[in-house]
Amino acid sequence: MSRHEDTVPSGPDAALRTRALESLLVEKGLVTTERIDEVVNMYENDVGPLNGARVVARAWTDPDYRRRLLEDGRAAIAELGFSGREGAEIVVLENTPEVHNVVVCTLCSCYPWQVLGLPPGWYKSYAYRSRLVREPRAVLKEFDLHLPDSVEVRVWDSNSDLRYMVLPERPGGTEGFTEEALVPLVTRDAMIGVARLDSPST
Amino acid sequence: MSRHEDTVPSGPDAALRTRALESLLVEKGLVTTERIDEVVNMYENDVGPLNGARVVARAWTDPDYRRRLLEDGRAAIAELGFSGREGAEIVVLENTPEVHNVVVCTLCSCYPWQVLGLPPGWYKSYAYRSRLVREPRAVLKEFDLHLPDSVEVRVWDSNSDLRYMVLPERPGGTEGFTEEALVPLVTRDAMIGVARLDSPST
Amino acid sequence: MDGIHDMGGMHGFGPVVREEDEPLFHHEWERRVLGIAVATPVPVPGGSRNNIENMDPAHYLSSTYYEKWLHSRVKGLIDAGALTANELETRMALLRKRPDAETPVHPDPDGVRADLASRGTAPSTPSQADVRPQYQEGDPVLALNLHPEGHTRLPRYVRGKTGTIARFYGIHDLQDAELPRGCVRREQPLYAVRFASRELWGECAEAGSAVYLDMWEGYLEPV
Amino acid sequence: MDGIHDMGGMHGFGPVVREEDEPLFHHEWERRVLGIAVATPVPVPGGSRNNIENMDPAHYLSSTYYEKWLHSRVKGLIDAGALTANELETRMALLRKRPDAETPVHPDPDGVRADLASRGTAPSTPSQADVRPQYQEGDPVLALNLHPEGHTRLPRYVRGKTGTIARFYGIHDLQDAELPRGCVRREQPLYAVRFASRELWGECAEAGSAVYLDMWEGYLEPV
Repeated sequence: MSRHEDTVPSGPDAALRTRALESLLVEKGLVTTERIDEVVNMYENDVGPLNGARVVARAWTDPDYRRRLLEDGRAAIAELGFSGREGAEIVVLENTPEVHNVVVCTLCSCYPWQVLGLPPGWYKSYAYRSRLVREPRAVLKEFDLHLPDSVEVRVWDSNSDLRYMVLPERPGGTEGFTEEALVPLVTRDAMIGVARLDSPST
Repeated sequence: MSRHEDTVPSGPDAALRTRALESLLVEKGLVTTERIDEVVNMYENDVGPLNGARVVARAWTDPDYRRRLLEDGRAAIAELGFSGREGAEIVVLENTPEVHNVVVCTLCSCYPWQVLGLPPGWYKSYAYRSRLVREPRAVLKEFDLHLPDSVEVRVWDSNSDLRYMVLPERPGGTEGFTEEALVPLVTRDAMIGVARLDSPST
Repeated sequence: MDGIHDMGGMHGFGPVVREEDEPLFHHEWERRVLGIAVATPVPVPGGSRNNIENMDPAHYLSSTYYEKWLHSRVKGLIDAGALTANELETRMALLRKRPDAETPVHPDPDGVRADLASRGTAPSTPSQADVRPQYQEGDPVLALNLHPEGHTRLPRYVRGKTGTIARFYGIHDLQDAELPRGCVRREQPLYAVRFASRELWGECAEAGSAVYLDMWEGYLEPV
Repeated sequence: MDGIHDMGGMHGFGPVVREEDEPLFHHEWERRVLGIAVATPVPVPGGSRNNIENMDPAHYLSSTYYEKWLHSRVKGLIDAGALTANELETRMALLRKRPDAETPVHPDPDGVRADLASRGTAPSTPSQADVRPQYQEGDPVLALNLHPEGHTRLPRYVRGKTGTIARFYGIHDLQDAELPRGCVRREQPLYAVRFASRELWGECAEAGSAVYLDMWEGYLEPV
């Protein structure tokens, strides 16, 4: 884990600087402690991959919704109540047996917060940012995703203000599942595109 | 000076590691302390820009030598006894009123040791290595060298095992000077190409 | 800006390492930095990303994600005139000496709350500018060889390469610090452009793969 | 290798700073590192530059010139089997504890001296291989878009760009770790190729300037 820049221990200075910054902003009336708490609370408890999973499960079970989702991601996601503070446009990429989509942000770490929450450390890592566009298959193998040569890999580099989310393929063996039963099968990694979803082992 | 990576103070570890390394190599008979001293002594006392200055002064005063120097730098430089341990091929670039040459090594810090000695810190700096190929005029201005638009700037990136040295223009007002009198006028920076030589203020 | 952040395609960063059972935050201060950055309605002059991209490259690489955010926010608040470096240093010195020191509060907390509540973050909607897209799906296009000093969304690895228009996203504001030459307005057609891996990476490319980039029309030239 | 060392054209490293009255060395240990590197006749497996280029990018940027040399030499000697990491750590621990400790010497100093004296560093002369250059002065050429993982002398900023053969330097050994596809031998014609700044940097280029790069024939394609 030593290369993982997000797990590098930070100096005590960052903690002190942050505390000083917050106290000054509060003193100046530019923000309140409660507002900061609210934001943190939102990303810790309300906004996360479960949002995306609900979108995916709906798309798997409602062909009209799927169509709307692929046409205008933001509007279809807002139907489920996930507009997010960012309010960014979302483009949903449909995985098929022939095409596998995977998302990266080489210049920064842009990520569809409103449907997936805060990005994991590896998504922000220099290794992922630098390598995915050049050798997606090699990177996906490190995620234990071995795609056959017949599948085209499409890497989407989120360089504008659009955000990308992958609509994974519905796993086999879920034909009779309700929307609610499908939700827990959908993983964050599958919605980034570094994983496929397995059949539930029932 | 804070950005100058060569003046960053090094931790005590480098000194200790170097001493341990030397003692092990000596113990194993892979090198001797005297050989290391010899090399250091050579670069501190024998090999430096004075070598290059002698080459330049000879070329200014001996048209045949100049021709040989521009045709086969290594052979002409060896005539003056400067072959160097590196023994690399040297290409000599002739500055004229129309063309100004300047040398860099973007990938590393390659430098014509046998005629100029060890490179200065700025030559090894990331700023020089990154910027010279993209904005040579802007960089040269920081060296107080303001070239008119009519002069073409040629940047030579030493990416192979050849080494480059600039033959500066002979300054005006030196018509009667002997070769020996010309030597002290020739600066290291002029032979890298980040300076022109001024007329001697006699 | 051809900076250290523009790392698409680079070698040397090792394997992608995943942390098992990764928490959302590794330090309490990271929580606060996220909260401050999102909740404080003071725009960062020049943009938050620009501040991060302009960090010294060695500092950039050795900083964590939230350290970069903290750096960018502090610089942005100072640049915006909301606080001074001296105020921050003084406050840090106080808290270093007396970690449980009480710090001053605002005299009118209700006013602050009301003020913050009145500022909704307006979602960025596609611009409705009357601009006609020049390209259609399937058109071949060339990414321009631009090297602006300021912020840009055109990564190095795609410049000078030929791709194909894959999708039209409507009219969006170009995010570059400066408009590319020839552009007169920020509202520009935005496309997904498909670049074959072979075109980007030559003989070293993996087979059966392509990269899609969002390209404003000003980045492109007809082929 | 598209590594951190390949920095030609990058922004973000600030102005070129010169040190007044700069000494040849800033620390005594730098002297010794130079001396060790030049005087020790143990070749670095894979090459000294390759070791430096493969440093972690943050470590590369925060290391000084002689720190990089030291890193590369130590790694090279370990890789060559001349010493072990453990030996070095043990010796460092000894010297840390007792800075004036006497360290063991070689039992046959005269033999060592004689052995070192017998090894001249052979100057690298241009190869005399029977290879005919494919290009002539003035020919337009395209630099290939290669992205090898190993050491290469083809910098990123010139790939895919068109230049002109300016000078033929004879036959030289290609220094890349791997031969570019289509090449069968290392001995290749080497040229100076002139690239107009405008070709390299587009509209951001300075007027009246050009970059000359040494290009082995395997880097080039006729235009």
